[in-house]
Amino acid sequence: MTPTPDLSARIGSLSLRNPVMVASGTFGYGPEYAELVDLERLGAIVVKGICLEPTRGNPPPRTVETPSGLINAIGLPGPGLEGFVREYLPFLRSVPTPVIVNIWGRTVEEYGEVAARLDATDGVHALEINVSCPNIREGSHAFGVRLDSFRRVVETVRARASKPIIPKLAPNVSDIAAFARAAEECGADAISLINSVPAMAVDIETRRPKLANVIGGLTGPAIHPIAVKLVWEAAGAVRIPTIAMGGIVSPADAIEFLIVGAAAVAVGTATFVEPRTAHAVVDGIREYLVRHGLRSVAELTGSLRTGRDPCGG
Amino acid sequence: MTPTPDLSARIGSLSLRNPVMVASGTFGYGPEYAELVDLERLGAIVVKGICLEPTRGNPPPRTVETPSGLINAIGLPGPGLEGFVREYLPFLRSVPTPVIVNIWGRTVEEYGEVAARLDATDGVHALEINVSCPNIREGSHAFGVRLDSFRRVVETVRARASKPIIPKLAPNVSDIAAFARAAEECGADAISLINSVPAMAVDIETRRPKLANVIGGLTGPAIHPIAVKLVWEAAGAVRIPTIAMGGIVSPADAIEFLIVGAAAVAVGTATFVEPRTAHAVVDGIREYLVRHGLRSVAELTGSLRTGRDPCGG
Amino acid sequence: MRLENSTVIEQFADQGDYRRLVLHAPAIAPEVRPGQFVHMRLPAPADAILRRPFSVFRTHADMLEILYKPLGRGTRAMQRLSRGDAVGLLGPLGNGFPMPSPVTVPALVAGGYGMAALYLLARAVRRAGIVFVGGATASDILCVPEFKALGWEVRIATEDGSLGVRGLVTAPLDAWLAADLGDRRPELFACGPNPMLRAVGDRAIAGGWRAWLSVDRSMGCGVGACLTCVQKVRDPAAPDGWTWARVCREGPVFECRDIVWEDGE
Amino acid sequence: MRLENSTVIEQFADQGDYRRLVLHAPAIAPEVRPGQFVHMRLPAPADAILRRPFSVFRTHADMLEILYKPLGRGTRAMQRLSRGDAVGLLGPLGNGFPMPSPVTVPALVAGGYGMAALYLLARAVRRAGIVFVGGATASDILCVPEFKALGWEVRIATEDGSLGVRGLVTAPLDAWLAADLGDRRPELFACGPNPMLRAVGDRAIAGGWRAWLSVDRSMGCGVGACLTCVQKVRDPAAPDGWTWARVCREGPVFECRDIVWEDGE
Ligand SMILES: Cc1cc2nc3c(=O)[nH]c(=O)nc-3n(C[C@H](O)[C@H](O)[C@H](O)COP(=O)(O)OP(=O)(O)OC[C@H]3O[C@@H](n4cnc5c(N)ncnc54)[C@H](O)[C@@H]3O)c2cc1C
Ligand SMILES: Cc1cc2nc3c(=O)[nH]c(=O)nc-3n(C[C@H](O)[C@H](O)[C@H](O)COP(=O)(O)OP(=O)(O)OC[C@H]3O[C@@H](n4cnc5c(N)ncnc54)[C@H](O)[C@@H]3O)c2cc1C
Ligand SMILES: Cc1cc2nc3c(=O)[nH]c(=O)nc-3n(C[C@H](O)[C@H](O)[C@H](O)COP(=O)(O)O)c2cc1C
Ligand SMILES: Cc1cc2nc3c(=O)[nH]c(=O)nc-3n(C[C@H](O)[C@H](O)[C@H](O)COP(=O)(O)O)c2cc1C
Ligand code: FES
Ligand code: FES
Repeated sequence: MTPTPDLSARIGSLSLRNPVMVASGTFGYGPEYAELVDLERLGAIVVKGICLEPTRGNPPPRTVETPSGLINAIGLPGPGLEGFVREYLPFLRSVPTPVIVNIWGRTVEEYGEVAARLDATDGVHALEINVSCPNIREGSHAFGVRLDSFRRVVETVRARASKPIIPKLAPNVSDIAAFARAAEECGADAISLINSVPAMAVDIETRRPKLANVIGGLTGPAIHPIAVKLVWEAAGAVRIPTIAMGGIVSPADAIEFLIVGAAAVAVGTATFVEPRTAHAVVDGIREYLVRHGLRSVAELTGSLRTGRDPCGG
Repeated sequence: MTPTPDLSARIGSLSLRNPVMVASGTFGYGPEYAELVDLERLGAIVVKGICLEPTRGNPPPRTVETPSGLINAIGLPGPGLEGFVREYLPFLRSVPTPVIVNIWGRTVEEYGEVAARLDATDGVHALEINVSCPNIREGSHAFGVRLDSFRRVVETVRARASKPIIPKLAPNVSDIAAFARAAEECGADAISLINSVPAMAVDIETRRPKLANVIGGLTGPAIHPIAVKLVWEAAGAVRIPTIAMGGIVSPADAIEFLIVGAAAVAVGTATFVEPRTAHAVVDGIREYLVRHGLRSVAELTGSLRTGRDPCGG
Repeated sequence: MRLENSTVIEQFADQGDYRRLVLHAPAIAPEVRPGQFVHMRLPAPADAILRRPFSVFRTHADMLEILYKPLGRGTRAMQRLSRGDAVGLLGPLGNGFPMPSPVTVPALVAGGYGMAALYLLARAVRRAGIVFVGGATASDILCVPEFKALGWEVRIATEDGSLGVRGLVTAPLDAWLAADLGDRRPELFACGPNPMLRAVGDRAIAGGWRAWLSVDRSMGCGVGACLTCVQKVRDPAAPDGWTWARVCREGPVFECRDIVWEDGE
Repeated sequence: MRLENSTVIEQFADQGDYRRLVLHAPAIAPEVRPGQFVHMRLPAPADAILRRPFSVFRTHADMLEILYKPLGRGTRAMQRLSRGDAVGLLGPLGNGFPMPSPVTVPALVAGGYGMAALYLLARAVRRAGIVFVGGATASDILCVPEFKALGWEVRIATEDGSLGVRGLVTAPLDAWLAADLGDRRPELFACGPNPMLRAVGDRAIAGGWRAWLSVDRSMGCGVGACLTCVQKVRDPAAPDGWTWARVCREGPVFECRDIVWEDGE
């Protein structure tokens, strides 16, 4: 009999019991799914994006369904840093699962400030830097698609936080490897990708956008093949671990990400449909490793068989 | 009774009987679908990409299905310019429908040379410039995602062709409006978008890419919301007409493109599933115009109702 | 709140286009309170990947019944369900209606499938009340026999006058509020389109009564995680006096004074 | 080549997992020649948007029968089709098999659903021939009664030995080619997995006979437009002596000498 494979994953100094997280913005702040999902079986909980002050986000409609996908323009509502620490952190501290806080700011300074304060906060294990949310208007979008501002954000967060930091890459760039390398050079412990893909839908009868914010971000199975390509290029460009997300609904989708180079994955939209998708993905990865005689997730990571140079594009 | 609406569309000096074309690479060179599709009812026929010399393209597998999508890595096989003129143009000349030839080259000079020769060829009504095919390795990809090389290609083609030229934009850029404007500044008569979105799929059992070329381009309904957003931004940035494509399967999808600013549309992947999709789209647009009391497609183009600045991103 | 692999017991046509779907849901059915809903997974077609929320029309032991009208992608797929088919259910969800105060006359106001949200309430209330039903035409006036069987009085309005009075449901409601009520205080419970909810709320505010409105918003997760389903509500502590509430979690039922309507709603 | 809105007459189980689907296709059925195929549209599930190609197993007046095995997304969706369901058909497509030369002994070689491509040919040939059938186990050996009814001799090989000789289909084929043939010349017609096709072709080349191989490749359009379904074939005029042929248009049947096999095929 094969020994139980090693499912653990490392993100900088943080070690995860398994490589399957829940993606930011799709799992609330933890308690929302606690009745349905066994939080102790998650690799990590990544909470909804947090910035300094409370924010309201966009008016509804905030989401619209598309073929095999979902466009969202939630607009980063949230309780703000203090609200998060007060309302949600006590609960999260009671769960023996690493908590990764997704952070964002309207300026580079705000990124630094949120990072510094969460770095000093107990119960927060790592910071994911959202530089790529297409739903906020004041500049944050630009952070993620321009190398110079991207670097400034990552450097600033690095300077003010000693916990693992994970810049989350925007998909709508032509050279994702350059952003991955920039993250590594600026001292990131890992990268995560992809954030949602900018998208839009129109009600042809009223001729109005279906989202109040006009533009949103596409997620779900529709974007999975796009994500696989970007993860392959990004992971191939750096030595730090890659956390992959985008359209995972089955273990196979997650395994695909691991094969092209991800060290861990996150389940997003699928949780809305099947709240226990992350559990099924963990079980499926374990089974796959056993069936293929692999001893660890690490043996699977980056094991794609191809003659091509991973950065050939 | 409402009079029959005016379905015609103009692309530079070229006028089309209706705004619905078939997209390059999805309709062969014309004769392939002639038994099934009434070619005289198409707005235009855009043929598969042509370059100077005959090319073989990639080995199979060349396509793979994904949720609501198709990834292709055909790799631009073709008969070459002379082969096209000899084998297919006589047939196309016999069809009273404008023929747009999609062109590509491995160097800027090759683009210019193909353009010049087709400009001098009877039966070719316009040139669509493919600067964004993700399936060829030697540089052509870069043409479409870097502004400087994109400009060079468009300027060169412009200098050597007097027929309408239509640069086809790559979707994997962060600022599509900049490419649209560059096209206009370099003298393009129209722009078309989107080409397929770079994507990839892996067979998890063999751990090999599902496409021989590793990377391909995603098309079909999955990418439609991404295309709508890019068309909205690109069309809003220029005065020349926009030809929109990406995931059209129903008249509603095409009408969405018109509303966000397209002057014409092209049906791609859907033709494989329902060869007469383009006809259904024309009929559906006509019906919609009548139902909404609009006298022409032009009245629909860009009629999105939103308070937002179309370039706000 | 539970996840349950439910199975279809039967599906049949109600009036007009409306349909009823009866599910075996032993974990969820016994826990449903009036006004709560279930989030239902469908045999996934390409263009409807999300679950859909449905009010629980009624429950009977292990059974749970839904009343719906095929409208779009999700509900058209639902029509194909038949006995024995599997249906993923998540529920019961939402706050539900409060029980009417013992000193008021419960008056329910429904438009279209809004009836589905109100029947469980009528059944739970010990005393009979009155129900106002509105719709475009006679076939939109659902569940009248069910309410009558509970001893409730039913007043009907249709826009085309094919059943009851011609006009909106507010016509018979206003008549009752003005004439029949005497010194009894009404307590209103409504489910239907926003303009109807708003009209009901306006009357309650003017009369000084309570009105509980069940709001319909497209949903993502159904459990409060995605922040899709927000409704503007009054919050004196918040800037400008309002905040977003999640219809799936803080709702779907709000007291009319808590709701901040937008122009055109 | 026609587009037809066909309807399901019946669907039933054949041996093992195999199934047969009978369609009413009055425009297409009468035009089908042996070895041609139809490109079939399915009730579109999210993950199978393309049509799927299927050999026409047999036709009878307006009816067209398909023999298939549920394998993946498309064929699993096909299982749910039942009487009266609509199915979009595009066909007949492909070149089909040539008629055997009158001076040869037609020998058909089939693996799995390869039988489906060969039966129409057997029916069209005036004289009886011999058919070699291979498969993993007894339930993969299809259509034996049909071929016997035409007076054809059937020789079977299964990998597990549960029916006929144990081994690959080349075992009985080689035995026949070596022993039973005498001075008659065989003409081979094969449909099945690539290694089988290649093995059949090798024998034909060694013996100096013709072998017509029906190649299976995933398809996009089915009509030659998308260039998905390519097969390497010999072309003395092309660089390196080969070119890509479209299986849907120049194929699916190629003479074995025209095919250029890749390593591992
Ligand atoms: C708490 C709650 C309870 C509900 N109870 C019932 C019920 O008992 N019976 C019933 O038939 N329906 C009920 N609904 C509505 C139901 O969830 C579906 O949204 C509706 O039936 C349409 O779904 P669809 O997939 O067929 O349409 P879709 O294809 O999703 O949409 C069709 C059209 O309806 C619009 N639409 C979709 N969902 C909503 C929505 N929630 N509100 C407003 N417009 C929408 C879309 O924008 C589109 O224009 C309830 C909704 C909520 C939030
Ligand atoms: C000319 C022709 C005739 C055919 N005739 C028949 C027939 O008579 N009966 C029958 O059952 N099938 C036939 N097929 C195969 C059929 O078209 C389907 O491809 C097959 O049944 C699997 O489809 P699916 O949607 O269920 O699987 P998918 O979900 O598409 O795929 C399942 C697995 O099979 C692989 N696959 C898919 N299509 C092919 C293919 N064409 N070749 C090799 N691997 C593939 C996929 O890569 C995947 O690993 C024929 C194919 C061709 C090209
Ligand atoms: C409703 C919703 C809200 C999201 N909110 C955030 C967010 O606050 N911060 C962030 O970095 N990503 C956010 N995302 C993106 C996800 O974390 C993830 O990157 C994306 O959904 C792709 O994964 P999926 O296809 O599995 O959903 C959100 C996604 C959705 C669907
Ligand atoms: C099989 C295939 C081949 C294609 N070949 C070309 C090509 O040669 N040149 C080009 O500019 N675009 C090519 N395209 C892109 C299409 O023209 C179109 O931009 C894209 O498919 C998006 O439209 P759709 O989603 O409707 O298919 C090809 C697409 C497909 C699916
Ligand atoms: S539906 Fe997700 S928060 Fe209400
Ligand atoms: S399937 Fe499209 S060319 Fe053969």
